[in-house]
Amino acid sequence: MTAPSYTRADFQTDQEVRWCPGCGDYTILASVQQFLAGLGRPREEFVFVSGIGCAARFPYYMNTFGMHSIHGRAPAIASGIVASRPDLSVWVITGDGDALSIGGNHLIHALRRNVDMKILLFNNQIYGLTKGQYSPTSEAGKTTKSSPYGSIDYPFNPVSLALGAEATFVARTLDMDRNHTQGLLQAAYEHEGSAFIEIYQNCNVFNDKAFIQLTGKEERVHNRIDLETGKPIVFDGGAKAVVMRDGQATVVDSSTVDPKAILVHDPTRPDPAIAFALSRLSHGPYGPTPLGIFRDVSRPTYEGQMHAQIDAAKEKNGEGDLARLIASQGTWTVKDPSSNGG
Amino acid sequence: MTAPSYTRADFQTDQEVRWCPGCGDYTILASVQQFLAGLGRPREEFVFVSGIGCAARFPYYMNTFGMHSIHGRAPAIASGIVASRPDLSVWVITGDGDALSIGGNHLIHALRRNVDMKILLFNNQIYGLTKGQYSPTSEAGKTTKSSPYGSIDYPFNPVSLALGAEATFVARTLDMDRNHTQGLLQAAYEHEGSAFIEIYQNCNVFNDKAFIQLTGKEERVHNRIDLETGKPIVFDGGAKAVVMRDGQATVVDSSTVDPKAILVHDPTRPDPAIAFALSRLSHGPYGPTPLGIFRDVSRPTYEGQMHAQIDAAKEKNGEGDLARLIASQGTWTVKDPSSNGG
Amino acid sequence: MADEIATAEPSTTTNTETLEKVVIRFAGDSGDGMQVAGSRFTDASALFGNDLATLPSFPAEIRAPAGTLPGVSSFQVQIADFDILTAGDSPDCLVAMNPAALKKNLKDLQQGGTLVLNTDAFDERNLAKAGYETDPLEDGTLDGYRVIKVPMDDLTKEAVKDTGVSGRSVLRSKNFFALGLLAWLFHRPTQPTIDWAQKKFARTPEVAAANVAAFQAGYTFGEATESAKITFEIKPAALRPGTYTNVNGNTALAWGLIAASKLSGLPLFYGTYPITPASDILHELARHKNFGVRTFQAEDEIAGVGSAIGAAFAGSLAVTGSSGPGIALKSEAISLAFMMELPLIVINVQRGGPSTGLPTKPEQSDLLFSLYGRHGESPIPVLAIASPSDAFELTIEAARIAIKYMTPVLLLSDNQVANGSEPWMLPDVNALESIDVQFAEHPNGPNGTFLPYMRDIDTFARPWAVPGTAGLEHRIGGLEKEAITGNVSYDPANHQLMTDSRAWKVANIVNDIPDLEVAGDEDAELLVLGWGSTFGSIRAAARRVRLAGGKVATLHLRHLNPMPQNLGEILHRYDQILIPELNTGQLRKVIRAEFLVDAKGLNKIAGEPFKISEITEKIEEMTK
Amino acid sequence: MADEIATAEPSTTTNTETLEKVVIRFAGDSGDGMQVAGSRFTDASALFGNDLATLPSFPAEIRAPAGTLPGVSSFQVQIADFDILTAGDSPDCLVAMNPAALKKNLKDLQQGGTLVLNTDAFDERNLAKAGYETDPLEDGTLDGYRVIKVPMDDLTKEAVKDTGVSGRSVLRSKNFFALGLLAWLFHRPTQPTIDWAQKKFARTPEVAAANVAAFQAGYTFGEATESAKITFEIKPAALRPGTYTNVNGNTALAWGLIAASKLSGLPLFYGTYPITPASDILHELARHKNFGVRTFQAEDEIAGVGSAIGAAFAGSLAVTGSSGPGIALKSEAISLAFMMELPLIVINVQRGGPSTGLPTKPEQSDLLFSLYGRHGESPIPVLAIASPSDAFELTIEAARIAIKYMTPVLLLSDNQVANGSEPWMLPDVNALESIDVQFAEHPNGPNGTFLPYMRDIDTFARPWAVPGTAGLEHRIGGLEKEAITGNVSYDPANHQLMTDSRAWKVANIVNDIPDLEVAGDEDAELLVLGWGSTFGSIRAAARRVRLAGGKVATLHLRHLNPMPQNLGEILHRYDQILIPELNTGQLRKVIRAEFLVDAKGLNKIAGEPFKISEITEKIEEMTK
Ligand SMILES: Cc1ncc(C[n+]2csc(CCOP(=O)(O)OP(=O)(O)O)c2C)c(N)n1
Ligand SMILES: Cc1ncc(C[n+]2csc(CCOP(=O)(O)OP(=O)(O)O)c2C)c(N)n1
Ligand code: SF4
Ligand code: SF4
Ligand SMILES: [Mg+2]
Ligand SMILES: [Mg+2]
Repeated sequence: MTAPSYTRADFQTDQEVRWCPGCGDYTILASVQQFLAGLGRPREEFVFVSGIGCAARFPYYMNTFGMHSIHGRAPAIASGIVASRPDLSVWVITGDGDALSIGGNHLIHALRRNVDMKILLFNNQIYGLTKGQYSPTSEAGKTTKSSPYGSIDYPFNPVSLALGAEATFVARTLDMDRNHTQGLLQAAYEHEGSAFIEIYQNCNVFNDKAFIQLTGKEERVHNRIDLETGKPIVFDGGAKAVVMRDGQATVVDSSTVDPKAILVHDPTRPDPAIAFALSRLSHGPYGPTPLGIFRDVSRPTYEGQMHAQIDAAKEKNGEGDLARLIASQGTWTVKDPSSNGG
Repeated sequence: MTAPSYTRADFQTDQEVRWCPGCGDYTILASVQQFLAGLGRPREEFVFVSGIGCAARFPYYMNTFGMHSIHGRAPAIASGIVASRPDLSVWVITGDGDALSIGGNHLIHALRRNVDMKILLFNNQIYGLTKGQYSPTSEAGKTTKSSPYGSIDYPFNPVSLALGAEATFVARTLDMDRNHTQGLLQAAYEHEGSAFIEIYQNCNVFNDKAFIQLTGKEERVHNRIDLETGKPIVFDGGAKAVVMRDGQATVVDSSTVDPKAILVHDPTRPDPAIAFALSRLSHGPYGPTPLGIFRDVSRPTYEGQMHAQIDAAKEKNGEGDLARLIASQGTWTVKDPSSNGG
Repeated sequence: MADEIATAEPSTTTNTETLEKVVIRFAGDSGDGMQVAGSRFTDASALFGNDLATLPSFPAEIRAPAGTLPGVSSFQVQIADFDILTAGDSPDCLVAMNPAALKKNLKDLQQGGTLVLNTDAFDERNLAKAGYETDPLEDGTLDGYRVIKVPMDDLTKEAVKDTGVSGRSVLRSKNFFALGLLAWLFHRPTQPTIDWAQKKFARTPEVAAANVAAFQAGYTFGEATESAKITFEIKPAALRPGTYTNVNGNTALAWGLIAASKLSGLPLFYGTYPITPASDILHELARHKNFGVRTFQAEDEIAGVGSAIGAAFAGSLAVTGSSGPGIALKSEAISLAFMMELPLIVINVQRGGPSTGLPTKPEQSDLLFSLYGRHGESPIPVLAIASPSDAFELTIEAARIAIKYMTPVLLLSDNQVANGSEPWMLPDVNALESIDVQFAEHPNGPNGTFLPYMRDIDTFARPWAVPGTAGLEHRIGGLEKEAITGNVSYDPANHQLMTDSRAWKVANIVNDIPDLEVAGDEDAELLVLGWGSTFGSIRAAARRVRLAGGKVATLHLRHLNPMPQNLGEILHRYDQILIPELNTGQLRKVIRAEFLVDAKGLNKIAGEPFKISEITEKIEEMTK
Repeated sequence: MADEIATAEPSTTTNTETLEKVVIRFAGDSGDGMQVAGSRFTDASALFGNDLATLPSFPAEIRAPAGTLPGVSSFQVQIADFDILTAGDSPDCLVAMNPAALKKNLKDLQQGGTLVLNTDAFDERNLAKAGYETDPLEDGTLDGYRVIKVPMDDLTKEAVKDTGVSGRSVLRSKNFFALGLLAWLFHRPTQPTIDWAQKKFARTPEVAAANVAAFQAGYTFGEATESAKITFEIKPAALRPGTYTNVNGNTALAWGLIAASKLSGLPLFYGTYPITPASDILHELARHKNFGVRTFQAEDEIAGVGSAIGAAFAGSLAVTGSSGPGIALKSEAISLAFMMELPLIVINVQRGGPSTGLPTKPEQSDLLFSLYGRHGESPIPVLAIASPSDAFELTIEAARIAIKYMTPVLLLSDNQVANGSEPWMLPDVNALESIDVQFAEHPNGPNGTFLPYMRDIDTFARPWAVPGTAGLEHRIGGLEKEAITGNVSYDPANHQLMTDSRAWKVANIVNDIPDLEVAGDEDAELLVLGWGSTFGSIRAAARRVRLAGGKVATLHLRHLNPMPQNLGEILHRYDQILIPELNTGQLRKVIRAEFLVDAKGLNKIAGEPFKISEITEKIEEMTK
């Protein structure tokens, strides 16, 4: 059969989208729909699984198979889908609370197992759906409904956490930047195994302008560090560069260093040390912050190995035979007394 | 009052210790009891909290306050104890399944919040209490009761995970090496905030000799990398050294490098990048593996900030007044008709 | 200060109708500030001295686009000159700020009721969004109602033009215009609202000014306009003498916790994870750090209850709270607390289920889950709050039981209690009975040993020995404990003994529970038994039946486990028993199993409270 | 091959006593291999044709030090020449490999029973560890028993000296020595054990040889020794003709899942997290990948059930399993599966509770938790396995219900069913009724739309549309769904309708449940009602009562929700109803609430099954 040709509309549902006007989720939805339409892969082969949160409403708006599950559990549910049907393209949509607070454990385990799911974390650094409490990515000191005196939690760096959890693909992008987002979606889609993308997403109701340093006309020029494979890491219109200075990623004035000293970005390094070092350039979108692919390495997928073992077992022992199985512990026969057995 | 002088026996209980003969847990118990006795701090100020597992039986054998709670939740429970009583010394005893499988989320959150608890993870790379299934630290391919065809899970590196979770103190030691263990206990005890110590612990029944590379007479000479603050990282009797080679910790023949190029260990670096790089030298005790303190930095503790806010609030608004509180939303009075109010 | 409140200025029009009670519903877009308008109207009425009850209704957690039906937010209040029990079935007056609000609420408006409309919102787009093919203002939809059409947008713009607000902010004062109009229509005192606005927006004087201006404009529009001749007045209610405040259940519950902390002298620890409709308890507590309150926003509900268990072990007044889905996650840990016999309050603000269900709707479907929702034999005390103002007292009661008997206690609330409000006569805080706490201080066993499971002979509670107390070092945990020593024990007889002891301890709490008193006609044939938030509807229904000459008795349970001693005796006195519940008959199951009486049920699971009429009809059907 | 089994060689001694049944308990240190000895003895007896039932008893999960009381592990088996129902109350013969084993088990031994002791283990240290002040071999403790003293260590060493085993391994064959001795004492066939040892240790021939040598040495020691004159023989039982195997409940359950996978044509997915006593189901399933079984050892129980829900959505036969504490954690997710109406089997192998409780002991205390352990109105089908051999069939039944009605199903087992074993007549696998699965293939709505909540008119089940099916793209979730379309809906009437529909769907399953049949005396005054693993004890007790001339009827429930249609009618036929349960009366509560009958309870929570005598006494008390 020939690949279907889709437009974005083919991935839209009849459900009216219920996010606040101006919410960054709209833009991400558009990016994802546009990207899938471009793939030309049959719609029915996509499954979107989410937990609970504003972000998690996402599947209702995708004309694919979908599940709006319970808070934090999407990666676990997706693992079952992938293990059962490795032929599907499974996507997890989650928020910073859903993925990193209640769902943190499922996230890190899905990543280490390298189950083939694409995880899009909409990080708005707030609990949106429950109307504005601080989240595991909110900056320390943030005052919210639940922290009127300022939050005393030190936030996670989602990229660092994913790398520490043995993730094979880790990236970061921005809701507003559709092209950049779609570029990463493509890379994640091509990656075999779990892919983790942190998407900075503006919650204009409870945490507006959280990403202004990366979205503001002036600010972004100075703060957006694009990680481009094979290219030296420079930003601020070339004025600034990133070098590895005894093991730590460091921002320097380009003028002050030998261009050869500038770190050339390579997400495929087997050792995640440099990717991790890069993730420490920022601890939130408050200054120079890297966007792009931090890590992209290959490792056998969970479902791949699972089915390889099943095939090998069938190969070796033949298709399971139920009668043989239930007799496998030894049997004895009671003869019908009437029949003349001894 | 003068500091009490204790012997190890003062920290032993009347409960007979019920681990398998030869279990590494015995040695760790001895180390901890000896260490506490040495501190001369009143016994009643210690609380040991554990989850479920062989390791988790630990509190029953410590003559202090203790709780043998439920599987995976010890860090959460300890958080409540510390927040309520910052004056106590709270210790979490956990296993690789308890801490990294079911309890993974509580662990990483306790670490990022920097709640003042000392977490001792007895890593035997197996589920002991449930009689031998693979754990999140078991090597890939391991055959166990639950993985007769070999495990297909890619294991965590507990040190990397802790560093990715913003831990302020991360270290690794070995059950057999009592002095080394007690050295780390001392450092953890002095550290303000959460301290995470991975202790390689031999389960001689279900996973014997898992750490032979670090315990075996010959093997350990070649494989044990001691991280000593302020010293260049060398091992194998000086034959081998660790250098940072463009951002990655690398093992080299000492002879081939300028001694000045050898990485001098400093766990207090604010940026965890190098600590993380060191954690990648090994992914399990199968070859050269660093032992010692990877990271030890200071950050305000959770309970410290919590109580500071409370004190500040009392300072500012005075001790809470219940009558004022319940009238704070505005009141009106219904007069007794009989009384001659207007 | 409350008594100095100015009462409503004398109405300028002659034709004033005096009502005993009136039900008003403010409805508009989420962005229209209807909750604020409703609360202000309510407070003004409260300060004026009416009795009242409110019921807000939010859109589901997600924010829907402006102008759409899902985006409609409303606030209903009943005010009266006598003591009422609910926010009323159907409004006498409906304020609809846009077509969607009209569409969604008109069906509830009383025939001949008053309708206040913001005509400026009735344009093509909004009509379409609301799903109106034709304009309801024109097509006769509104026949049979008294309609007051007001171009609120324009009038508000006009009113605030000199106050310095601009752009988007201008129309934000719309709700105050509506409020002013209603203040006039119902003879509400104006000062409280003006004072509130000035205080609330002190930091942005222009906003304060704009709101006040809009409010006054609305009021004068009322006086001026021809379209409204009749106004209404509702005289103050003869409530029991005392000082009152208007409070919702979540706030009263939070205050109850703070009070229990004061009364016990124990620091309050609240370990929780946000969830609708329980989050506001966290928000309220977090504001009062000067009471020494420790709030811990955990990574999930399991950590929430876990941290509370730790706090309890460490000697705090430990509390965790959530709603259905979160309580389910806490189940295993609650069972641990039960085994370790530590004091712990578990709050469940019920919402519509199963699963994520209807997060913003009231329902009582967690009763059996509360009684039996743990593995093994783990009966824990269960209390249920009857109304917003009941929350304060019952919360203190929960704390008292938890501490006295060293046990986790489940405290049930629901969306209606949590967000509904009513006047609450402030208790004399100095008269509140203190909660007696006795931490173990000395070894209680032979030669200096400490026996953590040596029970008190009266309460069967074990001693509470907190870390830091020399000589009381001990270990507890989730494995079965040996009686007295608390050591791990697998002995068969011991397991039987401990299972019985735990059950007996909880059953024994009955001695602290006052006998129930039947309300209404002692000698009626029918007894209506209720629990939790149906209190108001049941009492109001019974009252109605009796005013109509019928006979009926009512009984309300706040203690679900153990249940009051005289319950069985009372039940057996009546020929018929009716149990109205916002579930499929959960209390009914318990009552039937316990007392073998053929209790009948009136059950509703529609994400909304009973209408009084639904109960009266059932009562009449059973008694005719 | 089974029929070619050699029967026991003719006994050499003349004085052979023939018994109808005998109860034997092997007891020793965890390290002594008593479970192996017991199982071998059992299998030999099974192959010989006796009916039998076994009950192993492990020490709690922790490994206790050698020689101590907590370290004692035992295995009890009853063999008989007729069909028996339990492993027996108290042993006729006890094998005690060390003092601790003797201390812990002697009290259960029948007066005059046979005691086989390993005298080599009775040294100072071991006696002290077991808490014996004086040597029981000397101090008269053993008076009144027939004692067979055997220096097993020495004799085993002697026996294996030429087999090549050395060091620690030598004494590992001790259990085979004991086994040989008992084979002689009870006329067991020797070949099966020898074959087994050779097959099992094929990879280590010296171990195989050692075990066989020890076994034969034990047998000859029996023949030679003077200390034992009388031997016993138990004739084969006249079981229903057929081929049998000896199976425990966990294994039979795992096989039932594999069978259901075959019968439905759906790949089996088992998402779980290890926990005693459910882990062995995972271990068994993981071995059979050639059946296409997918086992997922998740990070916790929530992920276990979560992954299973995903697998169900993706079209697998989805199963999750755990025990009490783990089931508690799954509660929220089970509620999700119920709301999404996906087929899911949830296995709860019950253990002693609450909290961590007694992990290795049997108990039935999760019934109410199974019925009501979820927030909101979420009634799900509940089945309970009656005995080890019942597990296979009932597991298939659970799968059938889950798939046909698109619902999660709770399948209850317990420690006794899971680890106990009994002969099971192998079914003809080709005769097993296939499980009909109909995945939706085409849009079912107007103009090509798919309506995921359009219910089947008969079963009320919604269609199962798996990803990958073109045209059936749809979204489901935990928020209340609109009937038919499955869209999110907050409409009051819809919530009522959907709540009723879900409840009705489950209640409707009753039509697939065969009517109950009373066993025993139809016309008795007393009916004994049971559920789950008490089946054997209740039936055996009733049999005893009737042999003694009493009258009693019994009834057993395997379906707890919905319950069989004719249950009420049957209950009302009897004057008295007795419900024995290993809990505080959970089924009793349900029966009383449902049928308003004054059922009485016999309740025990001692971490062990009922003794038949406990039930007979209660029956006699009630009927005299
Ligand atoms: C078990 C459970 N706990 C809590 C909640 C309440 N809740 C729903 S979404 C949410 C957090 C939302 O934050 P996030 O994941 O960042 O998503 P966002 O709304 O910001 O997109 C919470 C606490 C729930 N629905 N279920
Ligand atoms: C909720 C729950 N799930 C599962 C279990 C069963 N369980 C007890 S300990 C354990 C894992 C033990 O492994 P680890 O944490 O490594 O400790 P170890 O025994 O190896 O010291 C498991 C799965 C339990 N007790 N409770
Ligand atoms: S609350 Fe924030 S995240 Fe949620 S929909 Fe509104 S803007 Fe978006
Ligand atoms: S099973 Fe392993 S970890 Fe557990 S006590 Fe025995 S040796 Fe130690
Ligand atoms: Mg968020
Ligand atoms: Mg372990």
